[in-house]
Amino acid sequence: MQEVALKGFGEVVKTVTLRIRRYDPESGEPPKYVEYKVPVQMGMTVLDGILYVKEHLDHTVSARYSCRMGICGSCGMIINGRERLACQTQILELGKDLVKIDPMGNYGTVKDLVPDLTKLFRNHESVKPYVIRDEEEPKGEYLQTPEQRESYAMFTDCIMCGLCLSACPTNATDELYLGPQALAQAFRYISDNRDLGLNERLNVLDSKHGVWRCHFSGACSDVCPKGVDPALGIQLLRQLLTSNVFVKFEQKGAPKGPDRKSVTGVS
Amino acid sequence: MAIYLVEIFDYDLVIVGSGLAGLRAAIEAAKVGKGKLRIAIIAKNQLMRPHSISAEGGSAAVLYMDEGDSFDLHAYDTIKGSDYLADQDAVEFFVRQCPVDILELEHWGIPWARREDGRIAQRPFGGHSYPRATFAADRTGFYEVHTLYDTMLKYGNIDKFHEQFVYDFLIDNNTFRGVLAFDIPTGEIRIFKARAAIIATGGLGRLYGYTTYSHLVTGDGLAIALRRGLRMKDLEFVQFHPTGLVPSGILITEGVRGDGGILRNAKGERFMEKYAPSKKDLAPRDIISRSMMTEILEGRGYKGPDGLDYLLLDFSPIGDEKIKEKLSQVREIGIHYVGLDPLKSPLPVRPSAHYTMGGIDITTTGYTGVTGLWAAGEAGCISIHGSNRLGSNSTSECVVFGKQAGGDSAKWLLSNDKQVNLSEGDRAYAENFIADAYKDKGDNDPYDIKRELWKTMDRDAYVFRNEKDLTEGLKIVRGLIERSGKITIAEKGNVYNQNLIASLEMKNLVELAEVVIYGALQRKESRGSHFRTDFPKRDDDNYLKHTIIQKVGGELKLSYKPVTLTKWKPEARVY
Amino acid sequence: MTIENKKGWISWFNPFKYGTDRWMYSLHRLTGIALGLYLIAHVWETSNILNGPITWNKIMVDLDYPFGQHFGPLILSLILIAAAYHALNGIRLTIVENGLMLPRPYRPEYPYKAKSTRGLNDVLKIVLGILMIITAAIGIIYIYTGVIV
Amino acid sequence: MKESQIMLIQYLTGVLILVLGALHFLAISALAPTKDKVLYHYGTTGVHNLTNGTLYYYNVKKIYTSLAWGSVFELLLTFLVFHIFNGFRIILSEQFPGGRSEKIITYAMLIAALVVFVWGTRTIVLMLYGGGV
Ligand SMILES: Cc1cc2nc3c(=O)[nH]c(=O)nc-3n(C[C@H](O)[C@H](O)[C@H](O)COP(=O)(O)OP(=O)(O)OC[C@H]3O[C@@H](n4cnc5c(N)ncnc54)[C@H](O)[C@@H]3O)c2cc1C
Ligand code: HEM
Ligand code: SF4
Ligand code: F3S
Ligand code: FES
Repeated sequence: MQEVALKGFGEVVKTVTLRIRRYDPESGEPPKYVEYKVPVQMGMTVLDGILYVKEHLDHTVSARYSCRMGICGSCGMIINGRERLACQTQILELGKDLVKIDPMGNYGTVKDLVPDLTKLFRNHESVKPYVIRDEEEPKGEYLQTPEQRESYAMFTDCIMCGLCLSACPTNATDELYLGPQALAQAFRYISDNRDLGLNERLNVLDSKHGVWRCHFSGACSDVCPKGVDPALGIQLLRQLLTSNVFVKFEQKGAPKGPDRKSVTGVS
Repeated sequence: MAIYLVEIFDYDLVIVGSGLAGLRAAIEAAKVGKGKLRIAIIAKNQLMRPHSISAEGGSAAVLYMDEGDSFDLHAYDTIKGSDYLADQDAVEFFVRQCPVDILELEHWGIPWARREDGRIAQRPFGGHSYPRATFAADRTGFYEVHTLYDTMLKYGNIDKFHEQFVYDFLIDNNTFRGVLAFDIPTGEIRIFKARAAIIATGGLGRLYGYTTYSHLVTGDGLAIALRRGLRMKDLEFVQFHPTGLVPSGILITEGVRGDGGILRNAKGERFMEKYAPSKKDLAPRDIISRSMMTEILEGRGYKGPDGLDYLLLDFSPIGDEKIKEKLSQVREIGIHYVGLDPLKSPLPVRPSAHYTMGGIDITTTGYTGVTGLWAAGEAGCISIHGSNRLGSNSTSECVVFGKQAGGDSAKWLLSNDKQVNLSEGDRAYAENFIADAYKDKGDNDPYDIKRELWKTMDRDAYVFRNEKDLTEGLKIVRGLIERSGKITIAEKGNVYNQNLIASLEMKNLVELAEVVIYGALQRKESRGSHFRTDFPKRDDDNYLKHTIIQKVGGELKLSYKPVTLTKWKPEARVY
Repeated sequence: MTIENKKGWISWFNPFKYGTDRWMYSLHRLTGIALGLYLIAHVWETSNILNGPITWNKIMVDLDYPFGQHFGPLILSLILIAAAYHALNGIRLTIVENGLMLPRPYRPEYPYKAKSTRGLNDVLKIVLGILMIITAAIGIIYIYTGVIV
Repeated sequence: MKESQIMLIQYLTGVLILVLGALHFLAISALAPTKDKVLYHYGTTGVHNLTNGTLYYYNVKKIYTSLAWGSVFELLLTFLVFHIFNGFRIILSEQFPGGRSEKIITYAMLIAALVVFVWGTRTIVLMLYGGGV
């Protein structure tokens, strides 16, 4: 087995300028760009760069972050004009000596690179993103074949980073639009064979700012860091709604497996 | 700066932390409360982004008794894994609850991996003698958090507060009265007056620089509890996950080895055959971590950046299709962070700080002993993990005991209507605390102190420990505590002041570091994750007991608590 | 105290950095608006037929000559191109926006490339794109030469 | 009406416009009931010749006075008016979202659509019944 190529890790390769959009609501000044020179090592992500600035150059730079492994969805921002997760973007791979960092668009900016995601959460909540069934305490597991799982699984990968809303041109004007994230989640639950809640979600989805405000610009799927492809979810949801105009769509609900006592020994 | 709006909320139950434990507790409390309780859930990041989201591998549960698994087997694995420091009654309770809660998650829509017949699939995991890690690709924790978060949205009477930094609890006369926090986006101080609270703030992983933890896991809840005189149990046991990715420390799940991955040293040997002949790469984490460090220290590792020497995790036995299907996230991580695709190349790994076995001393219902205060998840220590947690037991623990804490506190709240009151003094205290935190008290930089702490912990309280290192480390940490009182906050604004947060977190960390090292110094034996090179043997005669540390008048007070043994007698631990 | 950071309609003109669908969206919208305005003008313009040949001719000449002699055919050609684009892309949108010719949910594989904007959707784009060029070419040749190919 | 139904019509009218639009194109070219089927005639100076070609007043009139073409135009107009003003409604209500503004937009578009529709219909009908000079 050969040695793994970690060459260059731990050494400074070059210096890159981060041009960060700064905005401090308390100063009363409009946003402005400030440049910071950051020594970049192999493997250094834009988030590492921002943290370097924060710890060594200017303590007051603010950004949202947590997991630094691209799963919590905190660190969405616009890097060199495109929506990306800061912690998943290698500075060196950008191939530029100047990295321009903006907060996500179509949200308010709280401070510097921190967007106000209230809208995203509100929209997500409005599509009832949970399994809707009548029974409170089902007695067994719901059966779901790997194929049935695959029919919605890709949409469960959404980390709620909100990048798609920043890239979506409809969101650029229509702040009441549900947005690709929420719509994809609606589709995720509707197409989950355990769910029976289509009808409860219809009036939100089929509203003036629901699923029909997507014009399939595909930008959401393009920037999604998790390959969720919300655009696909939206179009399939739309197919469901159009056919629902002619023939009422029925959800059957997953069959139940053996009851809990026999599965778990506990009732 | 300087204007501190104080807003006062009035709740029955406040849940601090929105990890698996916190979310599960909130749902259970809402269910048990049947709309009669006013519940708030608050966390310092947005509620759907707790650290639990990083959990990858799986959640343990006995689902297929008909196929050979059993509660006793799970309990035995857990207890043996814990090096017999687990409280066995708690473990027995735990293993029986796991399947119930795993199925509950299933009903709420989690995309568990499935078998062909539509039933839930499971994968093998380290230290378990049966493949019982219920999983969903390699993002189990992520799916669990989102399923719970989504399900929580169903309950109208849970108020959700994102980005509230909790800096203290109001506790007097052993009674809980409220939570002090500030709203990060506005800087506004908020007092959550409440009759009860659940601490679910997670572990203390960011004591270490090289760690699998999120940046935000700074043990705040533990530190506050410590300051407020609660009992800290077994904090010296910190788990090191064998496969942290060099150089960032990001986790490469144990599921890789569960699915067939192999650890190799620089000679290409599968060295785990030597250390754990039967379980090999699926031995418990403490054993693998030690074996890896032995290999590295004996010169059979590769030279890594910044002294992070590493070994290799070989993916080739797994097969491309399986990697793509079950380990997609690991693959993504490999490509993103070291530019290596596991389909083609092994990944560089090294033991990385991963889990806090200890925590606030609680009962199986999460009760802390302070009236109105419960704890759950990694912040609590019921002692089912003892001195070493088995992989996949902790996410299960969070849902199982999160549910217990939520249910128990809700029942307690319904059955008594004792009210709590705030006084003017509380308000002044809340304000002064923050006013004081803003003040410059010296020229130390919080980030410098944190970096120094990381260096110390990574060196002195890592996998192998000894008297000399620990004493030295304790001295440094005490110096850091001293310095942490004399810092400058560069940023003075109210809005999203991460500088202020960093300084508060740093203070919490150094105080916990002292407890961890102090506890490690006092435990003169090797057990589970705590390995003393100067006392390399387990010592059941003197140390088969839990370390309890309390802070009394600024001093650490050490005491012990017996371990509950039921069916399983301590025996030698070979795998 | 958050500050608004909406990209606004100006972002229709910034489809850079994203995929082809984002371009096509911008064009579809812009051509839609242009065609709509044209049609309103066209309805008014043609209504002058009621006013007899003198007015009609005056209108025709006015529309042709304000900016040089080839303005009329030029505008007509542009409208034709816009119409060809909007119509054929409209066909594509009618198909894909109703979930036809799109992949079924799949397992994303790193490096993630969304399949909804590729695959058959791309085939549609190419086929309709070719059709669009042909249509526009036929139209323009006719407008300029009177020859119907 | 539900948004899904409106949009269904939007798609449908789109497709119909394409068909009728193609006919419309043919009306002034290949199928024009006139001898001269050329759109623009250019004189020696390169200037549009207004005494010939399909855009020549009497040629256009001939197309309008045919009942078949008149119906095609009327249908096309109907679909187009719906398609366009619904399109404008979408664009505008995305630009100015909100209950009140959307109501205003919807009604404004409705009125505008009616005006255009009536105006276009007037031309077609009057021409059919011997309008023009
Ligand atoms: C990388 C990684 C992978 C793992 N994989 C597995 C696995 O495969 N299987 C398994 O069983 N276990 C795994 N674990 C362990 C398991 O994920 C954790 O133990 C568990 O998720 C902890 O959950 P929790 O709810 O206790 O706390 P956390 O998820 O850590 O949540 C803490 C919450 O408290 C909040 N909080 C903290 N401080 C404050 C404050 N001051 N004010 C307000 N709020 C605050 C945070 O915002 C957060 O919401 C893994 C751990 C790591 C690090
Ligand atoms: C000359 C005639 C036409 C005009 C003036 C016109 C005008 C418009 C306008 C203004 C819009 C709204 C734009 C938007 O939503 O972004 C629109 C949308 C649309 N048009 Fe047309 N259109 C015409 C012809 C067609 C044709 C022939 C088709 C194809 C079959 C078509 C299909 C569509 C579709 C599908 C939409 C909806 C786009 C969406 O919502 O994403 N249109 N049109
Ligand atoms: S769909 Fe993708 S881009 Fe949008 S919020 Fe989810 S993960 Fe982010
Ligand atoms: S970017 Fe927006 S327009 Fe539709 S395809 Fe995505 S939601
Ligand atoms: S920090 Fe969690 S996604 Fe980037």
